[in-house]
Amino acid sequence: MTTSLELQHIGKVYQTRTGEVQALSHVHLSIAPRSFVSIVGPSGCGKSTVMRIIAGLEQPSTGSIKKNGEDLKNHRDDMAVVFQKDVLLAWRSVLDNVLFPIEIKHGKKQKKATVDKAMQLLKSVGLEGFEQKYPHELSGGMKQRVAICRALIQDPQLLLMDEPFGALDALTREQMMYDLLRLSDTYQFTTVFITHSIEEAVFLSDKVVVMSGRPGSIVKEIPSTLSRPRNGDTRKEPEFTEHVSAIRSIFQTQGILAEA
Amino acid sequence: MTTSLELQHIGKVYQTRTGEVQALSHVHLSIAPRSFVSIVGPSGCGKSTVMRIIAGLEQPSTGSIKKNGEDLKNHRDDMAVVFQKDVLLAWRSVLDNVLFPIEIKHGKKQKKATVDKAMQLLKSVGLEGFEQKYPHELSGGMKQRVAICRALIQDPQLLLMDEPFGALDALTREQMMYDLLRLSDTYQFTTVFITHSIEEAVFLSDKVVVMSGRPGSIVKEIPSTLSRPRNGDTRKEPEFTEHVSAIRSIFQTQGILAEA
Amino acid sequence: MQTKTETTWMKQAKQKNVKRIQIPHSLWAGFTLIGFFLVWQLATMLLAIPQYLLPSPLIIFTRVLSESQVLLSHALTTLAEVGLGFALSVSIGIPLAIAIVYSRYLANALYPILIAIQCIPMVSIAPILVIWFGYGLTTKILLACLISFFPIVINAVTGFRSLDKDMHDLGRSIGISEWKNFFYLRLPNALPHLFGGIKVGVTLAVVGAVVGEFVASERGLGYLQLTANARLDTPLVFATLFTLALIGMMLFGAVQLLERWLMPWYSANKAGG
Amino acid sequence: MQTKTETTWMKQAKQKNVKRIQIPHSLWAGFTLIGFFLVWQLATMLLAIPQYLLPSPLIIFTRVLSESQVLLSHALTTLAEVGLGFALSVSIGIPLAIAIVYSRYLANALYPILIAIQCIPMVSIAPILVIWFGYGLTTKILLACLISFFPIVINAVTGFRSLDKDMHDLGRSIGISEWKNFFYLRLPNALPHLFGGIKVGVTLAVVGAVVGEFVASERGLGYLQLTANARLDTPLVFATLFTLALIGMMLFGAVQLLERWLMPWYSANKAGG
Amino acid sequence: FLGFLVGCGNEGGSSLAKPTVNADTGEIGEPEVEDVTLRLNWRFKGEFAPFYVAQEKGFFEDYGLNVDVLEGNGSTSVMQTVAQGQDDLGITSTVEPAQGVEEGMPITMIATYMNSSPIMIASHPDTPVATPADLEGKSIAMAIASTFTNIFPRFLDEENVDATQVEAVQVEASARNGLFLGKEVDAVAIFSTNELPVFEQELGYELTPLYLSEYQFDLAGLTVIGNNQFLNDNPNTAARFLAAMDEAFRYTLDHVDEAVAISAERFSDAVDEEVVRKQLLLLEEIAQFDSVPYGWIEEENIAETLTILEGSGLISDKQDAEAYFTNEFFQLDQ
Ligand SMILES: Nc1ncnc2c1ncn2[C@@H]1O[C@H](COP(=O)(O)OP(=O)(O)OP(=O)(O)O)[C@@H](O)[C@H]1O
Ligand SMILES: Nc1ncnc2c1ncn2[C@@H]1O[C@H](COP(=O)(O)OP(=O)(O)OP(=O)(O)O)[C@@H](O)[C@H]1O
Ligand SMILES: Cc1ncc(C[n+]2csc(CCO)c2C)c(N)n1
Ligand SMILES: [Mg+2]
Ligand SMILES: [Mg+2]
Repeated sequence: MTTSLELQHIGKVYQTRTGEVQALSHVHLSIAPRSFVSIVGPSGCGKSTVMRIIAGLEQPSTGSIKKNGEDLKNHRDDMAVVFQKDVLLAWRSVLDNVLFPIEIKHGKKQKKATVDKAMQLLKSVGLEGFEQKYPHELSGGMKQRVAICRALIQDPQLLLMDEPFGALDALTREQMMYDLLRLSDTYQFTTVFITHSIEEAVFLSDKVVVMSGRPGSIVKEIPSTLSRPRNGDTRKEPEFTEHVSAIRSIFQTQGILAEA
Repeated sequence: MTTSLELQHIGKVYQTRTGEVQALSHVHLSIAPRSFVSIVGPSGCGKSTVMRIIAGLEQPSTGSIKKNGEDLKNHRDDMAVVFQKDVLLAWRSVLDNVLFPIEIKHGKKQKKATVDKAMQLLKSVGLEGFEQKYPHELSGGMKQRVAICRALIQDPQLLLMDEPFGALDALTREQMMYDLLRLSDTYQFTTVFITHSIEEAVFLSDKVVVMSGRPGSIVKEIPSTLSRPRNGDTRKEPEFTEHVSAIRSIFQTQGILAEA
Repeated sequence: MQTKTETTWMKQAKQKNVKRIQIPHSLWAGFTLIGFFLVWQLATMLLAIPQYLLPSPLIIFTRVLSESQVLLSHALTTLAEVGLGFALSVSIGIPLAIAIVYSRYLANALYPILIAIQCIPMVSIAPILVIWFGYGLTTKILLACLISFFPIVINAVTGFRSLDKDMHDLGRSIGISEWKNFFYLRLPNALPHLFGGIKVGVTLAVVGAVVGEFVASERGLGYLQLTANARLDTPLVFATLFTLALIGMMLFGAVQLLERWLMPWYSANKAGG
Repeated sequence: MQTKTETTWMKQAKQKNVKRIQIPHSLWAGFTLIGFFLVWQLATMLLAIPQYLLPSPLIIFTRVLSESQVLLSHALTTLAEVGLGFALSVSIGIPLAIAIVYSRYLANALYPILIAIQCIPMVSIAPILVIWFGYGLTTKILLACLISFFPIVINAVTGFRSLDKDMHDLGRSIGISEWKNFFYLRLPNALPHLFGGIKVGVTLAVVGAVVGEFVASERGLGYLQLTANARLDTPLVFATLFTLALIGMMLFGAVQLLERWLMPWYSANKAGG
Repeated sequence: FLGFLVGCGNEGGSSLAKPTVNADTGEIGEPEVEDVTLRLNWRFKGEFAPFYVAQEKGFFEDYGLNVDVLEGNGSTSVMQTVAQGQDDLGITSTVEPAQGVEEGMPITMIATYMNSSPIMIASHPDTPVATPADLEGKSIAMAIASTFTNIFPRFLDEENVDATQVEAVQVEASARNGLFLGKEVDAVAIFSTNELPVFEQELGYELTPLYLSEYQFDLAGLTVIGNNQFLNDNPNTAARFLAAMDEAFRYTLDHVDEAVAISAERFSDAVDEEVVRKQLLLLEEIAQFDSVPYGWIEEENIAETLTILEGSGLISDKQDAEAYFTNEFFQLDQ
C-alpha cells in the first residue's frame, strides 16, 4: 500500500530574533496514494515549508499530518527528497553521492549491487562519464541532476521535490519530466512537486495546489484531467491550456502575476 | 566610458584527478559597451565558466580577453556578479548582505549613506520587512533576490548574472526583468546574462549567444532587433517570436531541444 | 538557540509527545558532579586512604573555605599572569596564523619552530627562561604565552584556510583587497575554529603560568602548591588544584559566552547536537 | 592541489606574467632555518655566550651526531610512550566528544571535569599517578593521554557540531539512524576540525610522555635530559630537546600526510591561502 | 674558540681582590656597593631562616648593607643566574658549584654553613636501614637525577653493598615522599634539615636515620657562591655580608623561637612553625663552627666533596680545591 497523506489545518510559525514569522496558516491538503501533486505559488509563500513538514523535517506549529489515517510524527519511511539546494557531499564522487542513500540504508553490499542502476540513472540525466568526478567539478545544473538521481535511486513511495529542475535547460528538463513520469508510472509512487512553472505543474500533475503568500495558504486545488500517459501531445490538449490559464488567472487576481 | 569586452579564442581546460576536462574551446565573443548580452545553452556547456573568465575569477587556458582593446588579466573594476549559488554571508543580516560590497569598498560611512538605496532595492524585489532577517530565515527565492540586490547596489559598469532568476516565480521574475532593464537604461551598464529561458534571453538582450555543449563553444550569435524600451508589448512583436524560434531550431538541430 | 529544540527529529517527536516536567540538564550535571564527589568521599573513608595521598573532598572543601582569603589572593596573581600571557599569545598567534595562511614560505619556515616549542616541555624551558628573563613577571607571562600559542595558531590556520571557494570568489568579484577579504570573509568564517583553539589555549595558559610559578615566584597558586607540597599539606595542595580548575572553568565559560555573543548566527545554521 | 596555483587572483596574474624559475618554498624554508641557526651560531661566538647558558648549534649538532645511538635508543622509548598514550587519547577522546555532542547532560557533567584535568599542570598530577599506577609504563602513557586529551575533545566537539543543517536534513530525509548520520555526515564533515585537534594533541602527547619521564623513569629523552642537566651537560640537554623537536615534527608531519590523504576533496573546495 | 669559552674566569678565589681591613679595629673597609641580591636555591625552609633573621634583626644594616633575599628554583638555576651576574650571591649545595667551576662558570664558593652533609637515608623503624648493609633486600626511593641518585652507586660500592640486592626507585621528589609515606618503599633519601621533620610530624613516629656523612660521604651544603666579577669589584661588601651572616647564624641558633616567629611572619602561607623549629635544630647539628666564623670553609671538606664527585663521574677534570673556594672574605681575628 502506498502513501496517502492528509495535512490538516497546518500552521507554521518560525521564531526569529526579530520576532515571529507566520509562514503557513491553515494549510489543508490531502494527497491521494500514487498521485502526483504540484505546488505552485510566489517565492517565499511557504512551499518549501509545506514540503519540509510533509517530510517530517519541520514540526507544524498547529494542525497535524495523517498518513493513511494515522497521526504522523516522525520520519516517513520510503520517502525521498530533492531539496531546493543540491546538498551534495563534497567528499564523495558523483556515483557515491547517488549511491549514498543505498549505502547508508542497506550497506556496502547492496551499494555494490546498485551501481549499475546508478550508472543507468546518471546516464539518463546526461551525466555519463562524470561518475568519478567530485561535486566541485560539476556545473550547477549537473549538481542538481545528481541530487535528483540520489532521490530516484531510493525507489521511494513518496517523492518530494523542491524546484528540482530550476537550474536545468529546456531539453534536459523535458527529458527529466518524462523520466519522472515513467518512473512514477512504473513504481506507482506518490509525488509532491514544487515548481515555479505553471506549465510544468499542469503537465505533470493529477492535482495542482495554488498557494498565496505570507502567511502561506492554499487558494485553490486544480485537479488536472489530462489523459495519461502524458507525452508530447499532452500540451496540445485543450484542457492543458485551460488549466494553465485558470491558474494564471488565480495568480492575476491574487496579484501574483501581472495582467498580460 | 563603459566597458567593451573582447573574448578571443578562449579555451579552458580543468584539471581533475580523473583527467582533464575541456570545458571551453575557441570561444570568440565581443561585447559592445552598454549592451545586454545573454548566453543560453545546455546545462554543463560552460556558460558559468565563460562568465567566471569574464569576471577574472578563472584564467583561460588559451586565448585572451581584451577590455577596450587592452589585455585584461586581473579584476575588472566596476563589475558586479550574481553567482549561480546565492553566496550570502550567514553572519550578516539581509540589509548588511546587500550593503556588503559598499561597506567593503567604501567603508562604513558610505555604507550608512547607502542604506536608503538598499532598502529601496529590497523593497523593489519584494523583501520589505526582511531587512533584519538572517539568510537562514529566508526562502530559496528570497535569498536569490538578496544576491541580486547585492550586485545592483554597486552601480556596476559591467553586470554579470548567472541564472539569477532561476528560483523565482513568474511574477517576481517579470518584475525583476523590468527593473533590470530600467536600471541598465538609466546607468548604461553592460550586462552579461546567463539563462535557461530562451524567451527571457530574447526579451532582455541586444544579442543572444547560443552555446553548445562539451567542449562548450559558441554556435551562433543572434542580435535581437526588438524595439526599446522593452515592455509588455515586446513579446507581441513578430521579431520576438522569430528570434525565439530561431534559437529553438538551433537547439533542435544541435539535439539540445527535442522537436516539438 | 533554535537548534536546542531541534537537535534530532527523534528527540523532537519525543518532546512533543511526552511534555513532562523537565529537570534542566545543567542541574543533572550538578547532580553528577555531586555524585562523583560522594563516591570519592566514600572511597577515602572506606578504603582509609591516608590524607597525604588523597584527601577526601570534604577535607578539601573545608580547606578551600577556611583558606579562601589566601587562595583568592594567590589566585589573583595567577590570573593576572594568565591574562597577560594569554593576551600576548592571542595577539601574536593570530597574526602569525595570518602570515602562515598567506605565505607558504612562512608556513614552511615557522611550523618547525612552532612545533619545536610545542614539543619541548614547559618544565624544560622554564629554567632557561628564568636565566634569560629573570625571576619576575616576564618569565611567567612568557610561559603562559608559549604554552597556549600552538593550539591558537594551528586552529586559526585551519580556520582561515576553511573559507569556501564560493565566498572567496564573491570577495574577488567585488574587487577588494586580500586584506579586506580576510577581515570580512576569512575571519568571520574562521570564528568556530578560532574559538576551538582559544578554548584549549586559555586553559593551557593557566598551566603555563603555574609552571612559571613553580620555577620563579613568591606568590600565586603554583607557589602555594609548591610550598604546601613541601609541608606535605596535601589538602592545601588539592585546594589549590581545585582553585586552578575553577579558574579554568571560569575562563572557559567566559570564552564560550563570548563565542555565543559573537556568533549568534552560527548555531542556527548548524545541525546542533 | 588546485588551490596552490589559484591562491589569490593577484598571485595568479603575477605568475602568468613573470614565469621565472622558482625556488621551491620548502627550500626557502630550509634556508631560513639554516639562517636562524647561523645567527644563533654567530651570537654565541660574538657575544661569547658561555656553553652552560646556551650552547652554539654547532656544538649541539656535533653532540647529536656523536650521541646519535644514545639519543635514538632513548627516543624510541619516548616514542613508544607517546604512541600508546596518544592512541589511548584518541580512542577515548573521540567517543567522549560524540557523547558530549549527543548529550547536553554529558556535556554539562563532563566539561568541568575535562577542564579541571586540563588546567591542573601535569607536573602536579604526575606524582599522584606515580603513587597510584607505579613508576612503570602506565604512568607515562596516562600522562601522554591526559595532556593530549583536551584539544582532541574540544576540537572534535566543535567539528561534530559544525554539520550544516542542510546536510543533517538530507540524512534525516533518508531516514537513517543518528548513528549512521554521524558516521556518514558528521564525521567526514568534522575532519578538518579533528585534524586541528589531533595536530595539537600529538605534540602535547610528547610533552606528557617527557613529563612522565621526568617524574619516574630509567629511560627516555626526559630521563636523558634530567641526567644531563644533573651533570651540567648543557649541550646534551639541548641535543635532547632538539631530538624532541624532531620527533614532534615527524609526528606532526605524519598527521598532516594522513590529513591530505583522507581529505583530498577538501582543499579543492576551499579558497586556500 | 672552545678554549676561549672554557678559559674564562675560573681561576677561583686566590686571584680575587682582597677586602681591606683596618688593622687596629679589625673593621672592614667601606662597602663598595650596599645593595646586594642573594638568591636562595629553593622556597623558604628552616635552613634559610638565618638570612631572614639577618634582614629582620638588622645585621645586614649594621654592616651597611641592604641585602635582598630572594627565593629560587634549585642550585643549578641559582648558579647560572649568579654566573651571569643577574644575582650577586647565591645559595647552593657544594655539588653544583664544583661542577659549574669545571664548566667555566665565573663563580666562587665563599662560605658553607653546613660543614657536615644533611644527606641521609631515612627508613621506617619496622624496616630499618641503620647501616649501609641494611639496604640489601630493601627498597629505597630517591629524587630522580638528584645528587644522591648520582652518588648512590659509588656509596654502595664503597660500603661493599650488593647493588643488585637494593631496589632503587628513582622518582620525582613528591612522588618519592608519597611512596615512602605510603610504605611502598622501605627507605627514602632526603635532607635531614628539610624533609625529616616533616615526615616525622606526618607519620607521628621517629624514623631510623643513616647519615651519609658518617661513611665518608660528606658533601657540604648551604654554600654561598658569588659572581667572580662581583667579588673582585666588591671585596668589602662580600666580607661585610659574611660577617653579618656570622652574627645572624649565631643569633638564630641561640634564639630559635624568635627565628621561627620571624619566618612565620614572613611566610605566613608557606610555613609550619613546628617544622621550622625542628629544621633549625637539625641545622644546628650539622653547622659546627667552633673556633671559626660561621661559614668558614674547610679545605678537606671541599677536597672530599670533589673526590666523591669525581668517583661518581659527576666531574671529570678535578682541579685544586683553591680553584673552587676562598676564605679570603672572613675576618678571623675579630
Ligand atoms: N528557518 C526559518 N526561520 C525563519 N523564517 C523562515 C525559515 N524558513 C523559512 N522562513 C520564512 O518562511 C516563509 C516561507 O518560506 P519557504 O522557504 O517555505 O518559501 P518558498 O515558498 O519555498 O519560497 P521559494 O519559492 O522562494 O523557495 C518565508 O517568509 C521565510 O522567510
Ligand atoms: N572546478 C571545476 N573543475 C573541473 N571541472 C569543472 C569545474 N567547473 C566546471 N567544470 C566542468 O566544466 C564544464 C562547464 O561547466 P559550467 O559550470 O561552466 O557549465 P554551465 O554551462 O554553467 O552549466 P549549468 O547551466 O548547469 O550551470 C562542465 O562539464 C563541468 O563539469
Ligand atoms: C620540582 C622540583 N624540582 C627540584 C626539587 C629538588 N629540591 C628539593 S629541595 C631543593 C633545594 C636543595 O635543598 C631541591 C633542588 C624538587 N623537590 N621539586
Ligand atoms: Mg523554497
Ligand atoms: Mg552554470
